[in-house]
Amino acid sequence: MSFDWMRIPWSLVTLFIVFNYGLLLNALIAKIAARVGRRHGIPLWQNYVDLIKNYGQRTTISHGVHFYLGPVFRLTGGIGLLLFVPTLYGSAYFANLSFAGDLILALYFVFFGTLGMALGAGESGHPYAALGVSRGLSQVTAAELPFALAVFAVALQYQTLSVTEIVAAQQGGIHHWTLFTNPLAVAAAMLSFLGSMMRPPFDLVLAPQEIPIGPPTEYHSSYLALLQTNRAIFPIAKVVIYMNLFFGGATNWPVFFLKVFLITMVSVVVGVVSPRFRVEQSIRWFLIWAVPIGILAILWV
Amino acid sequence: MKAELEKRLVTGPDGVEFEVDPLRDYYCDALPEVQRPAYLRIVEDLFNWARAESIWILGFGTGCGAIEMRPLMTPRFDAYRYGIQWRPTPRQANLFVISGYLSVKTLKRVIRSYEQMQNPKYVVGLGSCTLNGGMYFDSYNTIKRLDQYLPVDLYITGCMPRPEALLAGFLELKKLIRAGKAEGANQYAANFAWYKANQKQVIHDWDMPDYNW
Amino acid sequence: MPNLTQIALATGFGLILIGFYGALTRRSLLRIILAFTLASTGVNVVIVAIGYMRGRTAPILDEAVTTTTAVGRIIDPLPQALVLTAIVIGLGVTALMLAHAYRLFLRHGTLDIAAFRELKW
Amino acid sequence: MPNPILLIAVALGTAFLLGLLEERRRRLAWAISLAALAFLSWVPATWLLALATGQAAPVEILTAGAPPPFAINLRLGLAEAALTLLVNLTGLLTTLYLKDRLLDLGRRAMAVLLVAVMALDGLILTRDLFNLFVFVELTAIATAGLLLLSDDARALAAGFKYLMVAQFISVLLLIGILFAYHAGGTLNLDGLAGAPSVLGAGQGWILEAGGGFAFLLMFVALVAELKPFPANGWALDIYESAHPAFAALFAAASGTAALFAVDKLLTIGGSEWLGAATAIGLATFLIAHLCALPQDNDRRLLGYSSVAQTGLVLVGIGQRDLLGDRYFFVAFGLLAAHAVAKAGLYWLSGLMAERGLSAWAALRGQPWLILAFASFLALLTGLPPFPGFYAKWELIHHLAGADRLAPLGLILLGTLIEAGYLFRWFGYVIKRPPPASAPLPCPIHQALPILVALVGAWGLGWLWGELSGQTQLLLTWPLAFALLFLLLEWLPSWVKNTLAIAGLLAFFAATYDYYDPLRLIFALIFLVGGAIILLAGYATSGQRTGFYPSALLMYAGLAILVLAEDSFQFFAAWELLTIGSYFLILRGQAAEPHALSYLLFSLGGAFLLLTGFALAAQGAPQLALADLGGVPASLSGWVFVLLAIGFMTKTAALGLHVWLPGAHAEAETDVSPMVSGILLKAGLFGLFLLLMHLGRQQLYGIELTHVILWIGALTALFGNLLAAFQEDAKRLLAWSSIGQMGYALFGLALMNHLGWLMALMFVINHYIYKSMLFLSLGGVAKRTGTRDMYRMGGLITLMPLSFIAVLIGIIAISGVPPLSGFGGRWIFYNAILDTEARLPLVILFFAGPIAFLYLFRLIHTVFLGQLKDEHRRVREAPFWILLPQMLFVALLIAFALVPGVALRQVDGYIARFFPDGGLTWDGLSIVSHYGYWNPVSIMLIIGVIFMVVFAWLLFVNRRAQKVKQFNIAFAAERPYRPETTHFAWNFFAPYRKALGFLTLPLATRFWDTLADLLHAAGDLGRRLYTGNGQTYAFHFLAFASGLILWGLGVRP
Amino acid sequence: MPSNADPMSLAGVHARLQALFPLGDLAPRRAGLAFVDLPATCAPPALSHLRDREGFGHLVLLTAVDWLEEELFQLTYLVCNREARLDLGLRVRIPREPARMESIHDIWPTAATYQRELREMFGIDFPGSPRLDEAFILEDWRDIPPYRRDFDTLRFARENFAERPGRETWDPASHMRQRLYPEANPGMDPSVPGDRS
Repeated sequence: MSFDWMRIPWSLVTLFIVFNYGLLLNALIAKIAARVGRRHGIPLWQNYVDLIKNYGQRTTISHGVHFYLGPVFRLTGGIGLLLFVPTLYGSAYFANLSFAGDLILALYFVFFGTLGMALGAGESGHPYAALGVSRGLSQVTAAELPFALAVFAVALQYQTLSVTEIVAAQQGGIHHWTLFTNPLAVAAAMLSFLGSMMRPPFDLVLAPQEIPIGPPTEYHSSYLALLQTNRAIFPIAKVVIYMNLFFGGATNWPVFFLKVFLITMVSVVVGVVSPRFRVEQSIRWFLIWAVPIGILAILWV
Repeated sequence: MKAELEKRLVTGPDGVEFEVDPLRDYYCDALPEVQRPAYLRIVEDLFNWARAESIWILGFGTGCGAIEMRPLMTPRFDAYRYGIQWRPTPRQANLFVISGYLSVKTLKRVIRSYEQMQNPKYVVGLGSCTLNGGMYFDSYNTIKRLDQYLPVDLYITGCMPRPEALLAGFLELKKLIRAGKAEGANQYAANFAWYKANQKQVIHDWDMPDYNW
Repeated sequence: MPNLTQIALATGFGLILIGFYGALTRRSLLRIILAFTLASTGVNVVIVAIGYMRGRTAPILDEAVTTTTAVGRIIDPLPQALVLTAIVIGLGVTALMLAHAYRLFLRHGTLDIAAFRELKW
Repeated sequence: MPNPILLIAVALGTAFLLGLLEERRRRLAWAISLAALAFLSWVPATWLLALATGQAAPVEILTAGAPPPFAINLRLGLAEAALTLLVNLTGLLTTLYLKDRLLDLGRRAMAVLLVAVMALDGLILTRDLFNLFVFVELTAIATAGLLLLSDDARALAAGFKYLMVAQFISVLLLIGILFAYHAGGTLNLDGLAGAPSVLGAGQGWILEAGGGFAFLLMFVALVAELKPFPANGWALDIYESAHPAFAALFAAASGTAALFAVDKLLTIGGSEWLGAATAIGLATFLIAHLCALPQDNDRRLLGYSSVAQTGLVLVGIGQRDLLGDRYFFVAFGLLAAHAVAKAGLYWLSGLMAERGLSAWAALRGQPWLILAFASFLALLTGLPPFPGFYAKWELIHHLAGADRLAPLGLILLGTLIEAGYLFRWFGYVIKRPPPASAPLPCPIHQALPILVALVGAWGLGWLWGELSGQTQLLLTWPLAFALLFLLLEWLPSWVKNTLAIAGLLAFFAATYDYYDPLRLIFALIFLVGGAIILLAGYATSGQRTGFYPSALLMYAGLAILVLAEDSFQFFAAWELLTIGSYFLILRGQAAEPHALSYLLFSLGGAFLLLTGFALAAQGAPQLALADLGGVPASLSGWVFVLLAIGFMTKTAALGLHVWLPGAHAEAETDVSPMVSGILLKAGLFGLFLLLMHLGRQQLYGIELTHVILWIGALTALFGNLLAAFQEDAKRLLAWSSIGQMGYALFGLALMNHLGWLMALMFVINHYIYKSMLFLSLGGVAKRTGTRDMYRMGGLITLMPLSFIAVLIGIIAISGVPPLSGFGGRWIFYNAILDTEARLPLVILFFAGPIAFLYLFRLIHTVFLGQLKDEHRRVREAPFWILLPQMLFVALLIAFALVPGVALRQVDGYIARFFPDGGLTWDGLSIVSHYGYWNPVSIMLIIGVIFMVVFAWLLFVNRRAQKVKQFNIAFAAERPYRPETTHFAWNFFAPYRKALGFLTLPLATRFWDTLADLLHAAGDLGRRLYTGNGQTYAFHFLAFASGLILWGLGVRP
Repeated sequence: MPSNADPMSLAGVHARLQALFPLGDLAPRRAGLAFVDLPATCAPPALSHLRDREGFGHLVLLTAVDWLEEELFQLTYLVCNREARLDLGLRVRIPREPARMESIHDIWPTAATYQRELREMFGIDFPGSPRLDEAFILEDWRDIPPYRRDFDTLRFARENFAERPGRETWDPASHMRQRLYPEANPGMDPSVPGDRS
């Protein structure tokens, strides 16, 4: 695979589009959640303002080298995840850097950001940070299992690990989507999607009411700005993977925006109305409900 | 001085004996400096606009006014419309609302939280107790004038101001910030010694570093 | 009338069994040693009884039994020779057991076999 | 050549000559008896040499000048020469050892000693039954007499009990001989053997009236001399109370003579008695070992052991018809091993003041005595390179060939139990505090016999190597090199370390072209990897006695393992590396119980391997590994199961894993990486060979590789899960090794191209990062003085290099993209797409993310979080421990960037077994049937993105204020103390609440109860010996009558 | 109010208690609430008797009153019988100078906090009460206990705390009357600050 340099500017364009879309989407979701509580909700551009304000803060403190690098790992994880997976199927420009690795790379690259951030939070010396990471890791291990099973089922179904080929197999009409050809896998994946999106009922780790917002307790000003940038990009990147695997990918930007919005709304709709699980309850919930569906998925293929 | 803060001799695992002084070893003892605004005027205006539009209040209710802040989160008053939200840690907050009478014991915690906030930070005093001691003017335990101990940007009068008054106050604060006149942090850093003297005059057992990073 | 060898064999084996019975049931060391001597004498009787052949004489070559006619007239000489060594060996072992019994008595002050049980398990 | 009759004449003459000397000339008397015994040893030595080299034929000694029926004849053949040499040599050394005792007892004792030796020689040489009886009685009297040499007053009672049983034996023997004479017509053994009978040749006399009964009586009497199971109370009392030198003579010499007597008897008795002899031997062997378990008196324990070994030789004798011409090699191998070891151990016991097992810790004062002690234990348990090993190998192979699986199994079980209590004793000697009494007195006249025994042991080892027809172990380069270090102990440790590293690398270079690609990788890890870890050896100063011989013994085993062509070399290498690694682990501070459990599991596994190889060889002496596949279908299932379980004990699969956490955690800083990084791969190498040759196997319809698949998956899950709950850093790493081995096992059992490639990736990866992690945590533990993670914390600023090593390690283990762990996971995903076994995958998917738990816990609790007061002045780990870590970091990154270097040839090699499903290596990216992976570009992209974002953060956040550990937003309060603000204890509490039920220690409980049962059985068994002489007599009669009843039943 | 014949009424309780301890007479305040005086030494036994025998299972409060003139502290233990909805206040008088009272934390553990507060605010010592001398509200307080009547809070406030000049106090009633009906009472300019009494 020769490395043509044109991919870089185009992937930066994708990054820019997705970053802005992320900020607006988060604001929109926050407004929807507010409107559910009959509140007016934040203005749509509020995320931009928060970002500029955090970048504009004049002083920062640093607990050590790895504390300093924590957000860098996190953002690299977010950007990397986005760029390793083709955003638009079929377009030569928006296939990003997906030549480097296939689905497995995306699956394991999710942990790169988490691990770096966890170490940074650990070095802050704050017990809440470590407690938050321990809760986060425990929850993620249980949440990852059904997703891994679903991904394996899909790989088995299409007999390939390359994301592009999976999306190619789903083109040509809605009935080709994995949603319909392999519903069990999609069900398991969506249940695990709820777990990884840090929204109730699984938002114990970052909830302000719990121990103050878990791992990023000690992060502030420009560190927090990096984390906010990542919070715009990382969920979208994850949703892109779900879209490509289960919902037929996107051939052009409008379809992309629509699908990403709808997939995200699944976790929003569930999140807005449900209480919060304790960690062992969420582990048990995943192992009792999501994993059997995943097992059925790989057996059924 | 509390037991855990006294100097003590400790023998390391390899038998080397050395002295541990908690106040020197556990805390950074640097003093705050005045942070000058951005080079370009326009950049500073942009930042000021952003700071005005996104005010993150520290969740630290000191007096009876804290209960007045709760309605701001409800649909009736909804402060989120103005870009205002509440952050649990002082690190990520830039507005400290002293909502009511401030006892000496709470003042000590307020100072520690205030100093843990990052540079452009603002203080709003609610109610008459922060202005001039209010109905506790003769109390042995509450401070009578807030701006002696912390650089206050804005007072919202009333015993206790209603949520509408709070919103009006916040809008007023936005104007101040956008005008660039809300430099309480630099003021605190500039005459740090004076503030610290006042604080220590009231708080006797000062078992913390002078500036709590 | 059972012939002589059967009587001798019976007495020999009887003596052996009595000896074994005595060795197994009596608690005193001396009685045990005595029982063993009984058994060894029983064995000697059996040895001699085996060599006996009816109508033959003792294997002593003298003028009555010359070397040439001896082979037909004397009983089998081998067991009788062996019994001599067996008796001597029996004597040696019994002497040694008596010495042991004496030293044990000096040390423990008792002859009861059940008393010497320091070495067990 | 000296006339053999001199053996009897000189001994008897000297005995009476001593009588002529005055009482006070004792030193002269002692010298004379020494000279006599020396001559007595020289005679059979010359004969043995002549007979062995064929210059002389076995000679008949006609005492009265007339042929047998009319006189007694003695024979001196090869066997008799060897046995008399053994007896006389032991006599000589015992007299030397008893110098003080003999000098104050006077010449009569010396005379009795000479008579005893003469009687034993006579017992061996005589071919006449009555003469046999006379010498038996003489031995009895001499033994009772010599018992009084002991300064232990209880010897009197033992002597009396012995005499009582001797009386019974003499009665039965005498009657038996007479009736045999009556039936067979002659007293001569050869006469009886050849006596014609109306029913055909051979043991015709037995068919005569009374013949069978006579033989039965003789058989019972002589077997009773061998201390069979119910009737050996008296023997144990003798062993416990006699003077150790005499006990040595009793065990080595009289045991040998009695065994040869039974052997001669059996030649005239016909083959159906061999079964009886084997049965008695086995019963004695097993029950004596069981009863030895709860012993804590050293001499009584040695008594039980010698009774058991005599039983084993009896089993050897019982199998003479099966062994054919190898009979003498096997029987005398077992006998010689027992005699030399027992004599040596009793002589050692003579040096000790107290009788407790841990009192022997005084041995640590003299390192060469520890070597002697270890050699004798190895001699007894039949470990290479001693004769017992070769003998047992032949015996097991013949038994397997003849499908006699019950005795085979029982022998191995008994040997395992014996290894248990002997090496537990060795653990006491190395680890328990020595008694307060004066340092070990070791005068020359007591040291010499032990030295001779030691030299004899190794000499016999060499001799048996030559005679065995297999590869002579001692002459193989690796083992010789390892033993060389025994001599170099006086050098400083850094010299020895350099030598060891040079040796390993030189051996690898020398044998480079013998390896096929698969073996090359394992050789690389064993030898070059071992050399890298040995670098950490420079960190310790001083002489480090005992480390280098054991380490190189392990590496020798590994080197031979990789080069092994046939099953003998493979098994010998397996046992060598087991012993070497046992001695290595034992060096750990509190490693004694764990090292013992490691040894027992490994030896158990090794014995399963032995049985597997024996079954596969079907009677042939050894089996070339190449045609392991040629095993007939009926056997291949069982061979597969046996070998697989054997190898899985070494890779600590679930159920057989209980030894690993303790062994790896308690070992020394630089031993843990060796044992964990390298040794586990020996098991995997074995499994590779097994699956390569035997492939898929069925047993009762169950697909065996499928079972291994499940075991691998479950091991991975439980290994990772339990690692997350450990509080001790090194135990966490040990459990993680179990998890990683589960992954490798799973890869292997997938039985497809990529599965094996994944297993190999794990082999390489696991070696690199596990050695790195063990070294770095060992360095941290050395500096902070503790291994509990909650006691450490905040060491990132003080030990940055260790932090980097651990960081790279955990990134690699977790499989996060840039590093080589991800390569393993990528190949794993491609591999599982091909198989149809889906369910174990679920468990493995769940095990994957759990790895994150314990990895984060490890690095957070040790390096991040709050720095404790006592660790504020901790220095970085020593340079020599850091150097290997940095090497490993470089290795890991290189392996992550260009995995092709290591994997390309192996990929081709595996293609021979699984042609389809391989990888194509074009340019930088690796393409499989399902996906593609481009390691270099991934690393590049991540690096670029990281640098850009880092630059952006640097630009935005230039002047960050460096703060210290208590500057945290702690709810406006001042944190109390570092210990109370460092979150490390019970790190995954919610996980324990959710999945705690999975961590019940079921396997540990199972093995513990098994061990307790064995001890209880032993304790129950030894209650039989009540100490009452009459009870012993009754036991003897019960044994005799039982045997007679059984004998009457079997007579045709 | 049933007479003392009814066992459940306070009078009944008082009567029964009278038999055991030298009580003062009952001072009923309202239906279900009455106070009674008793000597300091009898308070703890009386309290445990009330709790175990009479069903007064809830210690509502323990407070003190400073009778500066009589040199006395009056401690009031208010206990409540939930089922019968009866509240009984035991008043105890202790001398002011060696202000010491037996601790009742073993009867009611909650009393320890009350006693700690009384220790800090009044300086009454309750030997044996857990964590008695730990700072409660006033950290490192160097003056005499502030709740004592001989402590002048106004003077203390003026000395220790910075005041903001120009503070005025208006009587709210007249101020509002002036604001609402300025014409009804001329001459009183609401904005003019009245001096503080």
